[in-house]
Order: sequence, then structure tokens, then C-alpha cells
Amino acid sequence: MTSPSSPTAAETYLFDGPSSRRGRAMNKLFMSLRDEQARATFLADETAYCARFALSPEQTRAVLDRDWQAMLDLGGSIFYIYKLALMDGLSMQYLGGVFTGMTEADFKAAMLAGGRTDV
Amino acid sequence: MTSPSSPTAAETYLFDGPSSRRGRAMNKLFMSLRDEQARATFLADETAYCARFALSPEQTRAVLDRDWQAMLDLGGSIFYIYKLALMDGLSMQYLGGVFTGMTEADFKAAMLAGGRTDV
Amino acid sequence: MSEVIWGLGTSHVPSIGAAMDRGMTAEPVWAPLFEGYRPAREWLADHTPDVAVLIYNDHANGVDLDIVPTFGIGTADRYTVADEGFGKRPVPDVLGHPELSFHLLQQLVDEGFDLTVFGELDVDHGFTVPLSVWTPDPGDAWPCPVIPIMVNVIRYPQPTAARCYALGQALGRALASFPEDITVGVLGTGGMSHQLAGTRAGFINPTFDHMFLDAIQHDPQKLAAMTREDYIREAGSEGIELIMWLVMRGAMNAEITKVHSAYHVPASNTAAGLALFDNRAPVAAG
Amino acid sequence: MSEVIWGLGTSHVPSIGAAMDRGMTAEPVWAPLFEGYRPAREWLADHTPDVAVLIYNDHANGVDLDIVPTFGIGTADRYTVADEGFGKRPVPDVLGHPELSFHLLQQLVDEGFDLTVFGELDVDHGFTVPLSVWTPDPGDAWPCPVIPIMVNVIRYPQPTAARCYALGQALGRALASFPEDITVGVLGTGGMSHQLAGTRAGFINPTFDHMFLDAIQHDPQKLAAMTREDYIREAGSEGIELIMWLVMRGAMNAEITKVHSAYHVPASNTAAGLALFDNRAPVAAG
Ligand SMILES: [Fe+3]
Ligand SMILES: [Fe+3]
Repeated sequence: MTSPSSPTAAETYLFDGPSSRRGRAMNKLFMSLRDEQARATFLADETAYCARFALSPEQTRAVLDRDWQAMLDLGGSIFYIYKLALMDGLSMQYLGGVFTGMTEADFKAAMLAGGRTDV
Repeated sequence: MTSPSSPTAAETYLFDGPSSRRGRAMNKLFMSLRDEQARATFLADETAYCARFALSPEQTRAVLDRDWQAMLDLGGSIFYIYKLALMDGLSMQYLGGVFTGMTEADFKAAMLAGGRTDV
Repeated sequence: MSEVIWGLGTSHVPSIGAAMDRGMTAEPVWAPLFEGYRPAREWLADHTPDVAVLIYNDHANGVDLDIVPTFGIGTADRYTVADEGFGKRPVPDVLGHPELSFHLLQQLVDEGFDLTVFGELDVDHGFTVPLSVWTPDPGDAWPCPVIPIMVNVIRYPQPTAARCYALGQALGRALASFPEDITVGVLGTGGMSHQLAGTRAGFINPTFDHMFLDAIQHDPQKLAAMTREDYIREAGSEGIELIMWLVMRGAMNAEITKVHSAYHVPASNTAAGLALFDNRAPVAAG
Repeated sequence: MSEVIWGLGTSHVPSIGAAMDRGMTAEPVWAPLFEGYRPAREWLADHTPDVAVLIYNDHANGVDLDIVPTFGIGTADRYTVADEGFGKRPVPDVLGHPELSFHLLQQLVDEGFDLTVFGELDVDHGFTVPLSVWTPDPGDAWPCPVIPIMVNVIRYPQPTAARCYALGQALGRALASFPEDITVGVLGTGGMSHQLAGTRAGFINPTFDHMFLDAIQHDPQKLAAMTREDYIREAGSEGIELIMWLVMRGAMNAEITKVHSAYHVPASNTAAGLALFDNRAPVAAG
């Protein structure tokens, strides 16, 4: 429905209007995690917290399982998803490994070698 | 400091950047009054409520005394000030009377006669 | 492509909504205003579009005072009626049309309009009163989905009239490029002359208002060339809301046909105006 | 009039800030990056302006996700450092310059830029990391007041590169018309090539980045002519942040002199670039 010039593909995941609409509840949950008290509440009962933010069953499952790829597919923005990863003590390199099918160590090594110049 | 084309005068009270900066605390207080619970809290102790929103002494006095003209002079926007008037059960015609030195009845009569076409 | 079938300019005075909500429309002070609306309402009831675009301003209800967008667009499924401090108006929430919103957003940003996007938005009397002017008895739902376009008119510096007209022209092109064949109504709201604060409170300028009602049809360029200071001087500090009619007009054809217009003083502290236009050129006589 | 004395383009990678905050700048993985900054920092320390304008983007920290302004400007006295979820960076809050903000707002709105005004704003790493690149040890305060100009780069559709360049040109005119004689530094932030999500995560394009570092000085029109799809393809989905350098470049003279540039991979998942320009034309040799 949006203009044909809007590229979306598994290799890129543009965060556009339709994805922001799809992922809104989940991204709102992620954004709330900036607050320390909210993080404690979330960790005390993650399912209840997801219900409070009205996540869909698929989104709830993705969050509970830390299925980072599914979060992207369900409308998560990487900048919001990252707040959940931060809370878990995970790095952007770890996420990069997940998205590209590498270990964190391999992803880091690829970056130290000058980045993935061939994709 | 703003461009010379920004008109401000007692006959008009443009709500511009500098006035919004001056009136920010007071306008924030007025905006909070959209909420019924907030109105009850305000009415229970107006001075404390003004302190909570960090109003200046002049702004606090203007609010406590319902000095509508002073609220304008201290950076209030009419759309925000009106929320306080609404809470008091006062109309925009009442405020119009205050600003123009008329009774509410006279102001209403002037509007019914076609408005103040000569100012 | 979508096709604009009509444009409606109308004041959004809160007391017009209150008079309707309280069943006071037949009272002597209100009857002339609502009588003036009747022919427009009848025509509109026969010309319901698939979707409407409503250009309006928020009055410190839907958007926090620390954030003032010059132009905004809503992309929500549903817009909740705001509680402005005296309970919600007893009217339906507004259904949106996200697909068209996203299309307009993309086209308008591509044309260099720096819109602020609202994924969620409560709409106040600036939005619901024009809907009530259009449809007095909506029942459970307004006649069609509505997309809000928000314009800053309450904080100086407002966008220029020329910029509003240009936005309307770009809106017309963006609607025309929508891939679905749907009909669209466009509402420009606010005005007419009025001023709420200062010693000039109660100011009404019927000469200016009548000029505006004529020029919005025949000579919008003239209105677009006026500065914001011109509007404030001629129409009062809140009369500058009239720049929002130029967005509506810009989205219409060069030649349009007037269906009906009405003008009445007072609605509260305001002159109330209405102008309804068919987007087709006038049929030549004889 | 105020005078732009320099322009600084720099990445704003959060881990650059973290490396500084944790005293890791001399460690082997970080030392080359900070060595590359040194000549720029030394020159900047000798050329402190009266005020700076910093073009940046928020990363879901200062602005609620339901509101996405294409362009924003801050008008506050003070901008608080945001807590992004791991405590605030141990750097000073940012003092603003409301008088200049209001002047720029008026001029830019008059020129048809539809800014969203922020009366209050928390600033995240997109703002504070460039300040740290400029001034590694600010002590209690940054070297001068700073005005934020915000650009939406994280949600599609971003403003076009051409629109960013046009905003910069208008910013240059607006600064020149400020009635006080003050000096100004302009910072364009974000980039270089990087992508965080999807199977292309970790993408780095040094060929494009070097082209960009050269063209931002000598041929900004070429960069302004690229579509957002070009940027996303060539620089990655987050590399599109580079459009913010065009706002900085637009505010500078046609001919400018390079003081220093640096390029390093990696800083976290990102190529980090820096380019510092004196706003005076090069002195002809001999
Ligand atoms: Fe209004
Ligand atoms: Fe960034």
C-alpha cells in the first residue's frame, strides 16, 4: 500500500510506517525499560508485563524467548529491541551475530577485520 | 531578540517563543487540570500545587488570585488559562470581559450585536 | 488514483459543539447558525466520500506543550476523542485510514514537507466540531474514516499562509497518486475572525471574513500572499486559524463550484463561517 | 550577524562515548580511533565559538515513539542528558541559547521549513558523543551553549538528502541574519556506513565512506542528489544518518578548508568518520 520506493527485505528491515504500526505495543514495552523500576517489574513477571502492554501472543513469545529475529519480524525497531538486549547484558555485536548466523566472537572478529564489506 | 516582525502588544498577546518560555511552568499547571483527579488535588491546596509545578511567586499570586490579566502578562497562553477558568465554571465571555474592562453581560451583548468591529 | 470530490471550510468553535451536545440548536441565539448549515449538510449527506482528510489544530489537548509541530499527520487506526477538562464530547471516536496516511506521508516528505508523524493522537474540538458541522447525528460512527493533518496556529511563528497553500497543493498531488480508486472529502477548519485575549478581545471583522469567503474560492493566491501579521491584524490573533482553509483549497482544482456558504456572528467569541465547494468546475450556463 | 567559523562531521557511535567514560581510550582496539581525533581536537580547542548548532537524531530516548518529527529544534535553556537504560553518561548537561533558537525558528519557518519546536528535550548519545569527540574533558561544562536540531533518520521515510542540504543552506542564512556578532560552530553527526539489523548487519562500505568524506567538502550537491534508497544500499540502513552531515555542510560556504579528517573501522558495529572544516576558503598557494 505504501509507495513502491519503500524497500523492505530480510537483509535490511527498514523501520517504516507499517512496521511501526505492527510493532507498536512491543516497542512501547522496550522503551519503558529505560526506567530501572520498570526493568525490575518486567523481570519479576515478564508475561504479566507483556500483557500489560497488550503484546500479541507472537510478540509475547518472542520477548519471553528472546527470539531477536522474531522481534524484528513482528515490527520491532532495532533501537528499541536493543533496550531489552541491554537489560540482558547483551551487546549490539551479539545481536549482529544472531541476525547473521554467527557467534558473537565471529561477528566481532569480522568487524575488527574491517566489517562485512561483501554483503 | 526575536525578529522585528514578531508583533507583541497588550491588545493582542501573541503567544510566541519567549512568552511560552516565561509561562512554561504555569501553562504546564493549567494543562494538568484536564484531569479530574488533578483538579481535586489543586483545589485541596492551590499553593502547594503551584509549588509542585515550580511557579514563580508572581505566577503563584496570579493563579491564587485568579488575576487573569496577570496570567497573560506572565506568559500564560489563553488556551491554557482557559482550562483554569473552565474549572472555575467561567466562560470565555467572562474572560473577554476581564481583558476589555467590561462585565460579562456587556461583553456578551457586544458579541451578540455583531462583535467588537471597531478595535 | 483517489479523487477529491468536495472541500469544506468551517469554523470549529467549541460552543457550536456544546450547543449540539446539549440540544440547544433550536434556541434563538443558535438557530440562525444551524439554519445556515442546513443546505451544506443536506448536500454532504448525499456525497459521502470513502475517506476524509481534516486539517485542524490542537488546542493544548492532544499534544504536550513542550512539543509544537508546525505540520503533523496521523497514521493511527483510531483517534480517541480528547477530554479537554470537562469530559469527552459524546461523539464517536474517529476511525483512521493508515494506508492512505502512509502514502500521504511518503509523498509529502518526498516533496519536502517536514511532517511530524503521530502514531497515536487524541483529537479535540478543533477536530470533532467540524465533524459535527458536517454530520450532526453520527450515531455510532462518523460517515467515513478521517485522516488528521495538524497545523500549528496557536504558537507564533505559525507556518506562513503560502506554505499552507503549498502543502495543500502537494496534498492534492499525493491524493491523486494513491493507487486505489477512492473518493475523498477535505476539510479546512478554524476561523473566522476572532481574538480571545488582550484589549482587542471580541474583535470581529466581517468585511475581512466576507472577502475571505469569496477569495478562498476565486483567488486563493491572494490569501496565500498575506503574512501572518496581516492575518492577525485583519482577523485577530486566533483568526489566523484561517490559514488552515488554504490547505484544503490547495488540494482542490483551480476552478471549483460553490455549493453553499454561510456566515454568522456570534458563535461564542467568534465569527462562524462555512463554505462548501464541489471540486468540479462550474457548468457553463446555457 | 553571526559567523560560522567551523563545521565538524562526526559519527556518534555510543561505544565511543562508553570507551571515553570508562577510560579505555588507550587500549589497543580504541587507541587508533582516538589518535585519529587528536589533531581535530587540538584545533577545536583553539577555536571555541560563542555557540554551536548540533544536528543529530534521537534514538528512542528523548521523544516518545508515537511522535516522529522530520525536523525539530530545541529552544530550551538547558538540555538534560538522557538515561538510555544504563544510567546517564557522566557528562555535563547542555546549556542552550534560547534567543538564537527563537531567531532560527522564525527564519526557518519563514523559509518554509516545518520545524517541530521542543521547549524541553533530553538528549541521548546522538548528541553527547559528538560533544565528547569535540571536547574529551569538558569538566563541569561544555565549551559553549549548543542548540539541537533534530532529524528523523531512524524511521522511514526520512527527509531526503536534498531537503537536509536545503535546511542547512537556510540555517546558514538564518545564522547570518542574527543581529548579534557571535561565532558559531556547526556539527553534523551520524554515520558512517553501518547496519544493525537483518542479514546485512555488520555491513561496512569504506569505498563509499571515503567518497563521502571527500564529496562533503568538494561536491555536496552530489551527495544531496542521492535518494534515501541510495544511502541505505551504499551505507547501510543506519548509514543514512549521514544525511545529517549535509545540514552542517549547507550552513557553510561554497569553498571551505579541510583542517583534518579521520576514518576508522570499527567502532562497535560502525565505521567511524570525522571531518573538520574551517569555513574560510583555502589560501591560494605561493
Ligand atoms: Fe481554534
Ligand atoms: Fe545513530
